[in-house]
Amino acid sequence: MTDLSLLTLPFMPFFIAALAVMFIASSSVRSALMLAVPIASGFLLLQEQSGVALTMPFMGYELVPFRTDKLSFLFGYLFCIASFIAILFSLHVKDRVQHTAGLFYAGSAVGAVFAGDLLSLFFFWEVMTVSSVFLIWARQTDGAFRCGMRYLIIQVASGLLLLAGALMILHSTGSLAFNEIGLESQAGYVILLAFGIKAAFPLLHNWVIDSYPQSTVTGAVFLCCFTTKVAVYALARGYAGADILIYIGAVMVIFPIFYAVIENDLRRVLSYSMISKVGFMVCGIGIGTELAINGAVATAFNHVIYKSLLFMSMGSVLHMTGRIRASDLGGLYKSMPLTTILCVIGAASISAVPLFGGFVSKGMILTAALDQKLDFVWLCLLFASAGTFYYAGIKICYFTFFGQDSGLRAADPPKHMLLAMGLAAAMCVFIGLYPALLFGLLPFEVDYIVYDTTHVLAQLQLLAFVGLGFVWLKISKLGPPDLRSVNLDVDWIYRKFLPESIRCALGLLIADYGRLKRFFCDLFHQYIMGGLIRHHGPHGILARAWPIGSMVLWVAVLLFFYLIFYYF
Amino acid sequence: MMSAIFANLPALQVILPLLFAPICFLLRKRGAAWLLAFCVSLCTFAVSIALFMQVSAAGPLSYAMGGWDPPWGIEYRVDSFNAPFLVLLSLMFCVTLAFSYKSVEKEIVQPRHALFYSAFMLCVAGLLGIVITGDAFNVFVFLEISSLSSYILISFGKDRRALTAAFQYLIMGTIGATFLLIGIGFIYMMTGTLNMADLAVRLPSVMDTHTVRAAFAFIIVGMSIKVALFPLHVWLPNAYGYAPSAASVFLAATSTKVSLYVLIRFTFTVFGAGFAFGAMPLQPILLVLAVTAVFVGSLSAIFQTNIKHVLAYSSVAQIGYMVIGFALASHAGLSAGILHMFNHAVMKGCLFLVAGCVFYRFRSARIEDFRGLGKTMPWTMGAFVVGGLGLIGMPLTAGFVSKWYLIMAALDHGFVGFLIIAAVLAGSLLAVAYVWRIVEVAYFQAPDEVHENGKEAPFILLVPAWFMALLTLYIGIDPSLVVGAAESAALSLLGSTP
Amino acid sequence: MKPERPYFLDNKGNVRFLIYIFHALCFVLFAADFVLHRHSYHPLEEIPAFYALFGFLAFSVIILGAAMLRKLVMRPEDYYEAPEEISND
Amino acid sequence: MTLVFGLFNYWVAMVLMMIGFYILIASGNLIKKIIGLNIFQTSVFILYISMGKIKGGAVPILTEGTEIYTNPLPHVLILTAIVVGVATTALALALVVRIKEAYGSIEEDDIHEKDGSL
Repeated sequence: MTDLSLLTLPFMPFFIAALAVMFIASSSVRSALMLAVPIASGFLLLQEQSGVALTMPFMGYELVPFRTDKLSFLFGYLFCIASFIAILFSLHVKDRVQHTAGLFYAGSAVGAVFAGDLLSLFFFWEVMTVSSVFLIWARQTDGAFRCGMRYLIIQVASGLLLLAGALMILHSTGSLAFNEIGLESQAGYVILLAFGIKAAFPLLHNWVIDSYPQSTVTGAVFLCCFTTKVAVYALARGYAGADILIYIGAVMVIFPIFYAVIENDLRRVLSYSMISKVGFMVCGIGIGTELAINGAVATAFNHVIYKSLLFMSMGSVLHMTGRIRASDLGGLYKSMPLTTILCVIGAASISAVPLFGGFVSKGMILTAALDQKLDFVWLCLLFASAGTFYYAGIKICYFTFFGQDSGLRAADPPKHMLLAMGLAAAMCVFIGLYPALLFGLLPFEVDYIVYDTTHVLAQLQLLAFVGLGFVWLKISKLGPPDLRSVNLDVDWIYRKFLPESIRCALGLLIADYGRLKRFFCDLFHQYIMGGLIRHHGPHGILARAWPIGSMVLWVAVLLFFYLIFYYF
Repeated sequence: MMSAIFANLPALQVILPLLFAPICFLLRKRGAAWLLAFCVSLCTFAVSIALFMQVSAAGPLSYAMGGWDPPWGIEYRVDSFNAPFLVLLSLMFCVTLAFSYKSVEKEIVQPRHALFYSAFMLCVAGLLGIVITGDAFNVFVFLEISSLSSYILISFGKDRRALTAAFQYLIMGTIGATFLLIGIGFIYMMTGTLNMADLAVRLPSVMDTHTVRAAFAFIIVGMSIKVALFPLHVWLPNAYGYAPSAASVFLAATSTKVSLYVLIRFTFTVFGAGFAFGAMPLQPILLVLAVTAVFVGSLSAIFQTNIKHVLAYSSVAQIGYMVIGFALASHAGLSAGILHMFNHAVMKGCLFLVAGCVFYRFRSARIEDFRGLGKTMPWTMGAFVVGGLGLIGMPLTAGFVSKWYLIMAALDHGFVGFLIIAAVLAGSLLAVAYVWRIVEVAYFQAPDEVHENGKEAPFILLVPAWFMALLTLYIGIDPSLVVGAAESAALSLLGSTP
Repeated sequence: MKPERPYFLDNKGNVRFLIYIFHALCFVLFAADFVLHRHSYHPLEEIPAFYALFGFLAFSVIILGAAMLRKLVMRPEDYYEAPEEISND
Repeated sequence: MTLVFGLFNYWVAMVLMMIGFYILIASGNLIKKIIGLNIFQTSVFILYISMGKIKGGAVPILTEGTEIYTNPLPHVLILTAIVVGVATTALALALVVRIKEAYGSIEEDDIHEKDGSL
């Protein structure tokens, strides 16, 4: 298609349908329309050629809301597939707000990966943020509301950093184009931070853990597909080969493993696993060779498929049983055989069992790390592979479907859910069997042989002996039990540490441990915890109506202040 | 005939509403009074458009009131700074009147309707007069006309707290206006003239005196009260919160902006940027106050339980943005500030109109009234979401354009600029909190019995709300008109400094 | 409620059988390293059955690490706020 | 000495202004507040009126043999301001009447206690 207009851009079907869905009362028409959207969008994508760009004047700048190259195409197709699966999975939902939000969210993710300038990127970035929070709030619990608010604030902060960075770049270079950004300027760091929040860099990762498990069954499937992958895309575009990413990635693959192992909420386990996997991609982008970038992008592709499959199967369990804690589940294979099989396929794929999707991409990054003599990073990644198999491959499946029988007898989920899961599972297997198809989409030429003795044998050994460890652990009954708990993470800093420490710091300063300390502790306890509400709440000092007298006093004070300043 | 009208456009602009206000009162009948007011508003709007076209085609326009030549007589002066304000004011005049027919019917007891419309027209006349006049003392007179009528408008509110709010506003407003009067007296004492252009010529020779400095201080503080700049903002939330919806819409969209207009006019046209920002440390003071305003306003907005109060506190914060732009005193900063004055008027107008729609249905606008509105009043909530996105500064809304220009302006100011950017961004974050909190309530909380049976607001109330919402989007998508107006306004202000 | 039919894994014998198979598989893979040729890009890889050893080692580290981490970070569920029952959507 | 006596008109204005301000701040009675506001405004009127006076100047009515007239403009201006002041006072008093009806009190503290406003 040569004539590019805004209406034929691939994100448009999403946005138009999102608005339309709000007004369609018939659920079958709505379902048909929603399912048609990703297909239409994919069709539009197929029509486009690589290397075209659409420009549009805005506020005196040339914006490029649509620009294509191989990297964009890969993510574009990926998001079309993912949104099709997610929509199919969520057809039973009656709440039209969720559908609208989901379509806006998916559409803006598609838009974001084709954005050719930072302002367009910022636009899609913000639409993603604002629409995705609805998927969390749709849970309609108080906790979901508070969590959604935290999520929203963090995501908007990322958007604002992106905007600030974009403006700094515009100010210094006069151009808004979104290409290689690099870390030469301050703006580069500001934007890296913006991307880093979305990509869940260590210490910035908490929103993933906080929000995904809180969202609805179907919302989590949408959420797991887009936000972090858009960030990976943006990093690949802007920061390929930035060394700092290697180390960030290395930390990122390791630390979530331990958390995933002790976590009880299975969707939270998957969230930790997601961070670890994104760490693989970040690492690959940081290494920056062609093979590494290919590996990172291919991992992203596979990851969307198998992670959505896993979120769907956990979602089905939650949907059918109403429980998601590992300690509450077990033995579900008896009544949910299809879900079990599909989940096992997803687990096999994420653990990179040969002949499944995950195996294709994982080796590329490891090989690239070795090529670049990054021994330590290579060991980290290898360690993470082993960990992934334990917490995602074994733990998820074992505790839910096998393990100790919980007595729950829930049936398999409705057909459309099974179909969506089946589709994702089929893709996992298909990519595993015919990696060439995926390789054709990758941004660089691929000369990487997936199935040779070395890779297959090494991986099988690794997996088998992790499994062996698990079996011995189970036989000896030494394994850590799954306990109901909250595990502290970075959010502890802002949810607990800051309020508490300020409160206690003053207590310690005061030598007399008697009345004084208690007085100050109480004072500060109220001050910090209730302080904001007290000052800004409806009857807070700063928000309630002051008596006229004190207002006039302020006038006098300010006038005095000005006069003093002006006279001297 | 036509030529006579065209020659006297500046006078007509003010005189139309001023003249018809008493007639409106004499009509007594609600429908007739409304119709008259609405016709006048349309004429006023047409006049303002004509003036705007004239000014953009032929440059500044000077009109000698009553044939007395300036600087002796009163001069009406329309230049590229105030012409867009005239358009804004008369536009809001039309929109609010279109809204008020139904809304006033519900919120004000019958015999007072005509009174409301005439007070409203007087208020508009006063604000238009402030903007159009080129005479310093005339500013004071019009300021008092608009203030007195807005106290009346506020006291129309059903809640008894409207009375105390009006009284409070009256005291504060009178102090502010009197300060302005003192300031004008001081500069008259030093120069013997009241014409702004003439003042600008004569003031530089006496700049160094204490009297002029004191005059400047009095004018700044006096107008800061009317602008509701922190910490002198306390009258605002109750005044907007308890006023009848139609009055809140108009006052929130225009009144503080006009006061800020006066502040900018005196600072740049009369005193000159060199004096205000060179000899006087105005910049640091204003910046500190404005940034504080952003935080205090936004934080307070988050914890309010009444939507009108949320919006009013958000106004306090947004005024902070405008003052930041003004205090940067560069061309970019000033245009960003002026731009935000327009954009904020449009967005806040939209949001207060929505609050008015909800008020129309439920007789109150508390947050719990918004429960389930996403389903029962989808169009109303749609407009709210658009306006709210504007406040947050989402791309493709007017708010984004302001934020963009404000940040661009701040980038020229080195380290201070970074702090300002940080404040602006933090302010947007807080805006997310207070706007999206309401959206969550509207879309995800189940309505209780009272609100379950709520239905969509009447069409006639939705039209103005959506008009403003679409305007928000239009400015966001094609900001060239507003940006152009703001930039030429800034240019005319900075160009006219000696 | 009528008693359920016994499922495959309810039978201890079946489980034991699966475990035997698994052990056999592990042994085969371990032995394969000595039979098949594996390229090595890194000195560590030349250790016989390196991946098998690494896998087992990694698993042990994870379990021990997790046990320690649990001591460090585990808190009751109502640590931040009272937990809500996870409900169906 | 000139500072005190030469500019005594300004001192008077200033003292009046401060008195008005003080009443506004310190008095809880709304009527007294209005009086304070009036005193405050009056101080400004005096400032203006005295500013127009020229030493030895005559009443500004054209008369034979008079060279120096007092500047009449400030007086005219203040005439307007007085009108404004009267209107403000009237409106304020009307509001106080309504407040009294609604709250049964015109003491700031009482009203504040009732619903946190004022």
